[in-house]
Amino acid sequence: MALESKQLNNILELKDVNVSFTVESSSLHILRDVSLQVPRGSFLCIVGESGCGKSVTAQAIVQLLPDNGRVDSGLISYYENDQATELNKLEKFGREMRSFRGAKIGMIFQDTLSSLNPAHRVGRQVAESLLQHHNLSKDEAKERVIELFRKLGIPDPERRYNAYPHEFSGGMRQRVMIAIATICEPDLVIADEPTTALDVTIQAQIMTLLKNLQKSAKRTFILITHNMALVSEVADHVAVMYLGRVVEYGSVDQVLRTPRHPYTQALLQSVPSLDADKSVELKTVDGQTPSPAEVTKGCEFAERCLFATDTCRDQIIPLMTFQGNHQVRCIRLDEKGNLPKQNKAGSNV
Amino acid sequence: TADATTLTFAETQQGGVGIKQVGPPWFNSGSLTQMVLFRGLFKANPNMTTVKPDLASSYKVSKDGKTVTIKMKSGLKWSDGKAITVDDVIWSINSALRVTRINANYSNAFKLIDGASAVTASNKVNMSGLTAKGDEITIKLGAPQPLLIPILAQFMILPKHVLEDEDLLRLDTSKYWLNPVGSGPFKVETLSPDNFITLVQNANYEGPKAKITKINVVASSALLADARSGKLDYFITQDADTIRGMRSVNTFKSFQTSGAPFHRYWVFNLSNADNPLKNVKAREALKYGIDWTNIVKAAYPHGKVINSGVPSGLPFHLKSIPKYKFNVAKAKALLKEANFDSSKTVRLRHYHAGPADLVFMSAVAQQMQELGMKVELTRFVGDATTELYTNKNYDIALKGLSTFDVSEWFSEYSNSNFDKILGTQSKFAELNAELATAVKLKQRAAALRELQELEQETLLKLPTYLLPAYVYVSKRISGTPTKYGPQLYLYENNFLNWVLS
Amino acid sequence: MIAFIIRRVAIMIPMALAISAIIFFASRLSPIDPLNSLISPDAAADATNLAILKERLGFNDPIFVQYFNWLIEIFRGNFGYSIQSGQPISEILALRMPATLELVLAALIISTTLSLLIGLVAGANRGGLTDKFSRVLAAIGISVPDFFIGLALLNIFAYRVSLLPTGQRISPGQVTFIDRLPHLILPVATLSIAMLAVLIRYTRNSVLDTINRDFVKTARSKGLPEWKVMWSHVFRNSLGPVMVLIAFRLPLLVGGAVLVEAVFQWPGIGKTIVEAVTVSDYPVIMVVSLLIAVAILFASFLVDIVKSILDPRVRLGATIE
Amino acid sequence: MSKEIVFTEPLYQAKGIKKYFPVTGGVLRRKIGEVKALDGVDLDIYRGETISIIGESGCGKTTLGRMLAVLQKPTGGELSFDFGDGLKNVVGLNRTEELAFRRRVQMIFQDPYTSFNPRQRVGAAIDEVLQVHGMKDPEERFSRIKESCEMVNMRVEYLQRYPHEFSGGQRQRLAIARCLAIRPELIIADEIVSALDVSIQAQIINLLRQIQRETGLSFVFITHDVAVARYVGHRIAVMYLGSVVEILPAGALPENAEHPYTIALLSAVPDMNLQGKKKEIVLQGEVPSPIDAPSGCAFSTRCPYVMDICKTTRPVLRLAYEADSSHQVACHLEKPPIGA
Amino acid sequence: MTEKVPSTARLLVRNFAGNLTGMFGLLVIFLIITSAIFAEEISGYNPNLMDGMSTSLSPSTDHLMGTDQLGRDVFSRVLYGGRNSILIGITASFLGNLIGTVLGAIAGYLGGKIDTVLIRISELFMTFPQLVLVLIFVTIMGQGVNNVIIIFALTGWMTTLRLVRSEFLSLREEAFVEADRAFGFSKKRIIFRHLLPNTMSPIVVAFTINIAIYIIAEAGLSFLGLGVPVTTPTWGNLLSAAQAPVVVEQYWWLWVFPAVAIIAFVTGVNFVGDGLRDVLDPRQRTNAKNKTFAATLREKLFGSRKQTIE
Ligand SMILES: Nc1ncnc2c1ncn2[C@@H]1O[C@H](COP(=O)(O)OP(=O)(O)OP(=O)(O)O)[C@@H](O)[C@H]1O
Ligand SMILES: Nc1ncnc2c1ncn2[C@@H]1O[C@H](COP(=O)(O)OP(=O)(O)OP(=O)(O)O)[C@@H](O)[C@H]1O
Ligand SMILES: [Mg+2]
Ligand SMILES: [Mg+2]
Repeated sequence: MALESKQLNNILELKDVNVSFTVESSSLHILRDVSLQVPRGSFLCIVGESGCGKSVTAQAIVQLLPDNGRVDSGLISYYENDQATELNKLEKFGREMRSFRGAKIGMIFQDTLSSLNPAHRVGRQVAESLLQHHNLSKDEAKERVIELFRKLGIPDPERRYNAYPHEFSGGMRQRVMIAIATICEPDLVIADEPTTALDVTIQAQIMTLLKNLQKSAKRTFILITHNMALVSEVADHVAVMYLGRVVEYGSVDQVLRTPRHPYTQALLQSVPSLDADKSVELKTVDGQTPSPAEVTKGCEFAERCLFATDTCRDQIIPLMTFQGNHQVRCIRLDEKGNLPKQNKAGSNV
Repeated sequence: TADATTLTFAETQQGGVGIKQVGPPWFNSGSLTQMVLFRGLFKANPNMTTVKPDLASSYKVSKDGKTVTIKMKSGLKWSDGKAITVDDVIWSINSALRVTRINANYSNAFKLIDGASAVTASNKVNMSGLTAKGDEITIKLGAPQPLLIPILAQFMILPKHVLEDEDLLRLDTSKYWLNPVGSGPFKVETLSPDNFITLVQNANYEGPKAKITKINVVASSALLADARSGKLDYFITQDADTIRGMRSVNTFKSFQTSGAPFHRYWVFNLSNADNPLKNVKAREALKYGIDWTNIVKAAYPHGKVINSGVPSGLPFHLKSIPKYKFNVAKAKALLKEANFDSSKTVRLRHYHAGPADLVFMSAVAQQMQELGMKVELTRFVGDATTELYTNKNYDIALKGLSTFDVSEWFSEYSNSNFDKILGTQSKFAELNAELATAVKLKQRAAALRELQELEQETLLKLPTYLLPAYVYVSKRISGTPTKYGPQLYLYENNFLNWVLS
Repeated sequence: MIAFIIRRVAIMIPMALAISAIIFFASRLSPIDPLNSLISPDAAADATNLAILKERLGFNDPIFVQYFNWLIEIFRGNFGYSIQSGQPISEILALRMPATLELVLAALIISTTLSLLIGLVAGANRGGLTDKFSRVLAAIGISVPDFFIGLALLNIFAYRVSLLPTGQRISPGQVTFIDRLPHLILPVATLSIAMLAVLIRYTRNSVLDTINRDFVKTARSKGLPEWKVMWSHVFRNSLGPVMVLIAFRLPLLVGGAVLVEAVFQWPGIGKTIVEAVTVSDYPVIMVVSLLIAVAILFASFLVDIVKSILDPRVRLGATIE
Repeated sequence: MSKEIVFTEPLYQAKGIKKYFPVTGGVLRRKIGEVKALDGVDLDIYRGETISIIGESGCGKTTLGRMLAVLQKPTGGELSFDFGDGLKNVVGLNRTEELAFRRRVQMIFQDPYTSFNPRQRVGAAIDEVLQVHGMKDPEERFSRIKESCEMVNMRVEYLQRYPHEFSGGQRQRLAIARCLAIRPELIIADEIVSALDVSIQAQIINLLRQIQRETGLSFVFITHDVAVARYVGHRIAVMYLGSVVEILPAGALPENAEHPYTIALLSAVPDMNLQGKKKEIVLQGEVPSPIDAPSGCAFSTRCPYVMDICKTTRPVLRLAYEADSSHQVACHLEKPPIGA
Repeated sequence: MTEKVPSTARLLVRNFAGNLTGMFGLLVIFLIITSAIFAEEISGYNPNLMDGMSTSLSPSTDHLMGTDQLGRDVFSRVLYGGRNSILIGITASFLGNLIGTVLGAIAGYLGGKIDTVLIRISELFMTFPQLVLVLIFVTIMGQGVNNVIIIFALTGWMTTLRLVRSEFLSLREEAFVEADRAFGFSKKRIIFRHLLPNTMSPIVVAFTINIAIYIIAEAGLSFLGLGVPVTTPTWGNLLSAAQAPVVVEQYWWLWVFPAVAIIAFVTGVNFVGDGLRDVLDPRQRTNAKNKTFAATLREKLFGSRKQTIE
C-alpha cells in the first residue's frame, strides 16, 4: 500500500477505534471513535481522568486487552518502511502480532511491583524479551542486559541482574520495566503512567531518562498520564481523553496554551500551579464523570459543561480540525475555535 | 485363583479383618486355623457329646470321680521336631492360670484341681494335684468334675520348650503367634500381619498326610461377593445378611453349626437404684411389649427366640415357661402394675455393632418407646467388660454368651462380676453348686428346673435369642463332614480327608 | 534460607509438644480404666494380677510424671501397649503405617498431578471443556461423601463385576507392588476423587488469579508465545498457593483415609483409629493422633520449603503483603 | 478575609516527637532494629492557620498526623494542646479528658471509600459522633448536622443514604461535615484529595479554604503535592525522612526556599507555568530507608552541597537566612544555595 | 432524586435472586426441608411403622424407596432422617460459628499476644484431621445427638476464627475505624456496632458451608457407627446400613437413597454458599482492591451510576 506523505510521518495511527467490554453479559462501550496520530520520533501524551480509557487505548494498540474486551471497529495502523500493518487485523496471539510486541512496540506499565514476575530474577525477565526476538545465546543476552542496566543508571548491574523484583525500590523497578520495554530497541514505546506511583524526585529521574531515550535513540513515545504539568514538560503532542473519547488533540502548545475544549480548559484551571495566586479560587468542574454505561449519544461532557446546549446532548459530535491539525470535539466552537463568550447561566466567563 | 490343592479359608472370627497373628487358642478357639495347627489331649465330635483321644491315648476316671489319669501317646513331635511330652501338658495347664486372657471354661475347670489356688502369675509354684509319671498324667480334683474331659478336649497343649521363658501376662502378644510351633497337621508358612496367613503341611505330624497341601487364611471384607466369585472355599459366619445372601450362591454347601448354643440376652443393671426396671413386673412387661418373634426374624433370619437359659430343644428345657407373645395391652398393664415411671430414661446399651445388631436394637428401642418408655440407645464406648461391670452406665445391656454347657449360663448369676450389677444372688449360688456337682442325670434335671423357675421369677437376665453360625463349604471340596460343631469350639472335622477338585 | 528453616522448626517443636500434652491430658478425661480390658474378668478378679499389671504399666504414678514418662518413652521409640490387643503400639504402627502411607501418598501424587494438570488447563482455557468438566468434578467432590464414592465403586467394580478385590491390601502370593496394585486401585481412586475436586477448583482459580496479574501482561508485551507465558509466568506463580492448599488439605486426606480404610477394610492407621475409638483403646488413639499431627506438621514444613523455592520473597524472609 | 494569625501562642505544640516502629527478624523474630518514622519533630500550630505538610512517600507525614491526633502514642516527645487555659499535655488522658480533646482535634483520612461504615447511613454516622460526645437532644443534634451539611454544600436529604451511594468527593465532603459537626478547633487532613480526580480535587480544596475562612479553625493539611500545599496552607512544613527540614510561609515558595532538599523538590515538580524558569536539579539516588537513616543530616546522602559536618551532626531548625520569624530551616549551610 | 434507596439487606436479596445457581440451591434446600417437615404426609408412611409383611422390599410404587429389614418405609425414613441431620448441621454450624466469631473478633481487634495465642491454638486444631479430632472427642464424651453437635462445634470453629480475624484485621485498617477512634468511640462500640456487622457476610457464608460440611461429617461418623445413636434416624444412620457388604450389594436402596438425599441437600447448601459468596464476599471479585463490599455491590447492581448532587 502506498503511503501518503502525511502518513509517512506517523508511526502509528488510530482511526475511529471502538472498544467494548462484556460485563455480566452486557456490553460496555468503553472507547468510542478514538482517533490519534503518533508522529514518528515524537513524544505523544495521552491525558485524562481516571477511567477515561487511556490504558484501554494502549492495550488495544498491542492487542492485550483483558479477556472480556475487544476492538469492535476502527483501524490501528503501524507504519514502517512504506509498509502499513493493520495491527487489529492480526491474530491476537499469532506470530505476526508477537513480532510487534517487544520488538517494535515496547510497553511500560504503571504498577512496577505487580508488572514484574515476583518469582523470576529481573535479569532473566529482561533477557527473555531479547531471546525471543533475537538469535542470541544466553550469555550474549545477559551481557546486553547488563549493558542496558548500566545505561539506565541501575547501580551494580552485574549483581542486580540476579536479584528479585521485591529487592528493588520502586524507582529501580521502573528502570527494569524500561529495560524490558527497550531492550529490543523498538521504534515505539508506550508508557502507561510509568511514574504515578513514584515520588516527584524519582519521577523527575525517570522522565529525564525517557526523554533522553527519545532524543538520543529517535524513539517514538506514547506517554499516558493524568498529570497536565508533566505533559507540559515532556510532550510534543497531546491527546486529551474524556470518557472514552479523544476530546482534543494537538501539539503541546496548542493544547496547553490555547485549550479549546471546555473540558481541557477546566482541567487546566483546576490544578493550582506553583506560582498560583492564592486569592483566586480554583476552577471546578461540577458534578462527576458519568459511568461508561450511561453515556448518551451526544457530548459526554454536556452534563457538566457550562456551554452546553440541547444540541450538544442530542447530536453526535464530530471531531473538528483547526489550524495546524488541532483537533477538538466540540460544536460550540466558532470557526476560529473559540468558545462563546457567554455560558448558559448567562454570566461572562 | 482356584489351585487344585490350596484351600482358601476366610477367617471371620476376629470381626472380618485383622489377621494380626494366629489367634491364641486359650482365649477363643474354634477356627480352622487353630484346628489344623494345634491339638489337645482329646478331640470332641461335632455335637460335643463324646471325645476320642488325640495327644492322649487313653484316660481313666476313678470311681469317686476325683482322680483322672491320662496316658499320652508316644513318639509325638512338635512341628520343630522336639518331642511332645507330659511336661508340655503340665506346663500348659499351670500356665492357663497365669495368663491374663483365658477362656473362663478352662480357668473354672482347672481351678478345681488340687493346689490350683497356689498358682499365680508371680510365682513358680505348680498345682500339686497335677503330676506325671512316665507318659501318664494324674489329675487330682477336690470334687468330681464331669466336664473336665470335654474341656480338656478344647484345651490346646502348647510347647513348653518354646514358651517357658515368655512373660505369661503378655503371652497373647508374644512373637510366638507369628509362627507358632504346633502339633497339628499344618504349620505356618508365611504370616503377613493384617493380610493373610499361609499354612503348609507339618512334616513332623505323625498321622496320615492331608490331601490339601496348603491353606490360605485370608480376611474377607465381603464374604458373599468373594464366595460367589470363587475367591473363597470355606468360611463360618453368624452375619444375618451374609447368610441371607448365600442362599442364592449355589457353588456352596451350607450347614448350621450344632452343639453349644450362642445366647444373646439382656442383663439389667440393678445396682442402679434409679433403674426404671427395678420392678420385676416392669421387666416382665418387656417380654410382651416387644414383638420379639418378628424383630428377631427381620434382623437375624436364622436366629431363634428363646425364653429360657435352657433353650427349647435342649434337654431339660422347662416347657411350662410361657412363650413370649406380642401383647402390648398386657405389657402396658404390667407396667402400670409396676408403677413404671415413664419420666425416667431407660439406658439401653450394646456392644455388638453389626448392621443386623443395629437393626435389632433400634427396632426394640422403638417398640419400647411405643410402650411409653423414654429410651436412650447407644453403643458402649469402652470395652464391654469395663462398661458392664465397672462403669455400669446403663439400665439394660445386650450381652452375648457362647456356652459350653448350660451351667455356664446359670453360673453367671452368681459370679463375682454379676454380683456387681445384680447384687449377691445366694439362691442362684446354691443351685449352681448343686448343678456343678450333679453327677447323676436326675440331680442335674432337678437343679436345672429349679434354676429355670428361679430365672423366670427374678428375670435378672432376659433370654432373647440364639444366634447359630453357618458353615459354608465350596462344592469343589469333597470329603467334608455333614455336621459341624459350634463356631468357637474345636471338634473332629476330618480335615485330612478333604479333597479339592 | 537456613534461618527460615530454623524458624519453621522452632515453631514446629512447641506445636508438637502442645499437641502431645493436649492429647495426653484429654485422653485422661476418658472415664474408662484401661486396665480392666487388658485382663480377662476372671483374671481381674485376682487383685494381685491387677496390681502387678498396674505397677508395671506405670498407672500408679502422678499424672505429670506419667505424661513425661510417656513423652520420654515415645522419644525412645517405646509407644506403649494397645489396651485392646496388648500389642506394643510401635508394632501396630510399623504394620499399619506403610499401608496408610501407601494409600495417602498414592492418592496425593495422583490427585496432585491430575488436579494440577486439569486445573491448569481449565484455568488457562476458562469456559472451555476442561473447565466445565472440572466444575462438575468439583461439585461432586464437595457434595458427595467420600465413603459413598468408595461404596459405589466397590459395588460396581468388586461386587457386581468381580474385576477388583473387595478390600484388603495383600492377598496370599502377592509379593511385588505390582501384584498388589489391584487392591490399591479403588481406595486410591476414592481418596483421590475427594481430594481432586477441591484441588482442581483451587488450581483453576489460582491460575485465573495469576493470569489477570499485571506481570502476565508484561510477559505478553514482550512478544512471548502463549505457551511460554503460561508455562514460565502463569503456572509457576500459581503453584505457590496450591502448595499451601495441599498442605492444608493433608489433614483432610488423612481424615478421608479413616473412612476409606473402613470401607475397603484397608489395614492402615485410619482403621487403627476407628478400632481404637470403638473400644476406647486410648494409648493407641494418643500415639496415632500424635503421629498424625507430627506428620502433618512435618509435611506442611516441607511444603513451606517447596513454596519458598517457588517464591523468592518467602525465602528471603521478606514480608508479603 | 481571614483574621490575622497570631504566631505567638500555639494552639497545639509538638516537641521532639519521635515514633519508632520495631523491626523484627532473625530466627526468633526478635527486634533487630527500628524504623524511625519520626525522629524528633517540632511543630507549632497556631489558631486559625492552615499548615501544610509535604514530603515524599514514607517520610512520616501520616505518622505525624496520627501522632497529632493521638491515635498512636509517640515513642518520645511531648504533645500539648491549649484547651483555653494554656498548653496541656494530651498523651495518656483519662476518658473524659480524652473525649474533650477529641472533640477539639479531628482527623480526616485519605481513602474516601472506607471513611464511613458501609452499613450505616451517613446521617446516622454523624449523629453517632454527636451522641458519643454527649449531645442528648435530638433536635439540637439535627440542627447541628444540618448546619455542618450546609457548610459542605450537602443536601440534608442525602443523609438518609448509605456511603456507597456517594462519589469519592462527596464522601470526603461528608467526612468533613462529620468533623465539623462537633465543632473542632483543629482538623488534621491526611491526603484527603489524593485519591480524587483533579476536577473533584479542586472542589474539596476550595471547600476547605472556604471553611477555614468562615470558621477560623486550624488545619494540618498533609499532602505530597507541593502546589496544592502552597495553595492551601499559610505555612508549609517540608519533611524528609522523619524530620522537618524546613518550615516556611507559603508565600515564600517557590523562590525563597532555603533548604537544598526543598529546592530540589521544587525543581522536580513539573509545572506548566514555571517551565524554563526553574533550575533543573535532578536529585540522584533514592530516599534512604528509615531503618538505617544516615547519622547526621538525613539528606546528606543526596545533597549536592554536602559538607563533612552534615554527615556527623544533625542540623536543628533555625531561623532562615532571610530572617522571617515564620521561616525556619534545618541546614548547616550558612547561605542558601540559590541566592535570595 | 426521589428514588427510594434500597437497604443493604434488600439489595442482597435482590442480588441473590439474580444468582441462578444460588436460587436453585435455595429451592433444593427448601424442598428437602419442607418434605422433611411433612415426612409422613408426603410418604404416606409412619417412618417407625414396622410391617413384618413387607420387609426388605425393593422400590416400587407402594414404597418409592423400598423398605428396610424391619419393613419400615425408606422414603419416609429418609425424609424424617433429614430433620435430624439438618438440625445437627445447622445447630453445630451455628455454635461453631459463634465460637469462631467471638474468638476471631477478639484476636482480630485486640491483636498482639492474644491474637498469637488464639491463632496458634487454631493451628493446632487445624493440624488434626477433623474426623480424627471428632473421633478423639467421641472417645472422651460419648455418643449422643447433643454430644455430636458439641463435638462438631468444638472442632469446627477454626475457619470462622480465621475469617473473622482477617476481616477484622483489614477492617481495622479502614479509615472509618480510625475515624471512630479519632472521635473517641469506645472499643466495645467499635467492635460490636461497627466491625461485627461488616463481617457478617463471610460469617454467613461460612455458616452455610459449614452446614454442608457437618452433614457430611455426621454421615461419616455414623457410618463408622460412632455418630448419633441409632434410635435417632439421621441420614448418616440410615447410611450405616451400608457397613454390611451384603447390604451394599443386594439392598442398594437402603443406602443409595439416603446418600442421594445428602448429596442433594449438600449440593443445595453449597450452591447457596457459593451464591452468597458471590453476592457478599468482595475478595472474590477481581478489582475490589480499594473498594468496600458495599461499593462493589453497588457497582454490580447499578454500574457506577451517576449520583450527582446539585
Ligand atoms: N476488563 C474490563 N472490563 C470491564 N470494564 C473495563 C475493563 N478494563 C477497563 N474497563 C473500563 O474501561 C474504562 C477505561 O479504563 P482504563 O483502564 O483505560 O482507564 P484509564 O484512563 O487508564 O484510568 P486510570 O488513570 O485510572 O488508569 C473504565 O471505565 C474501566 O472501568
Ligand atoms: N505500623 C507501622 N509499623 C512499622 N513501620 C511503619 C508503620 N507505620 C509506618 N511505618 C513506617 O514509617 C515510615 C513513615 O510512614 P508514613 O506512613 O508516616 O509515611 P507518609 O509520609 O505518610 O508516606 P505516604 O506518602 O506514602 O503516605 C515509613 O517508612 C513506614 O514504612
Ligand atoms: Mg490506566
Ligand atoms: Mg501517608
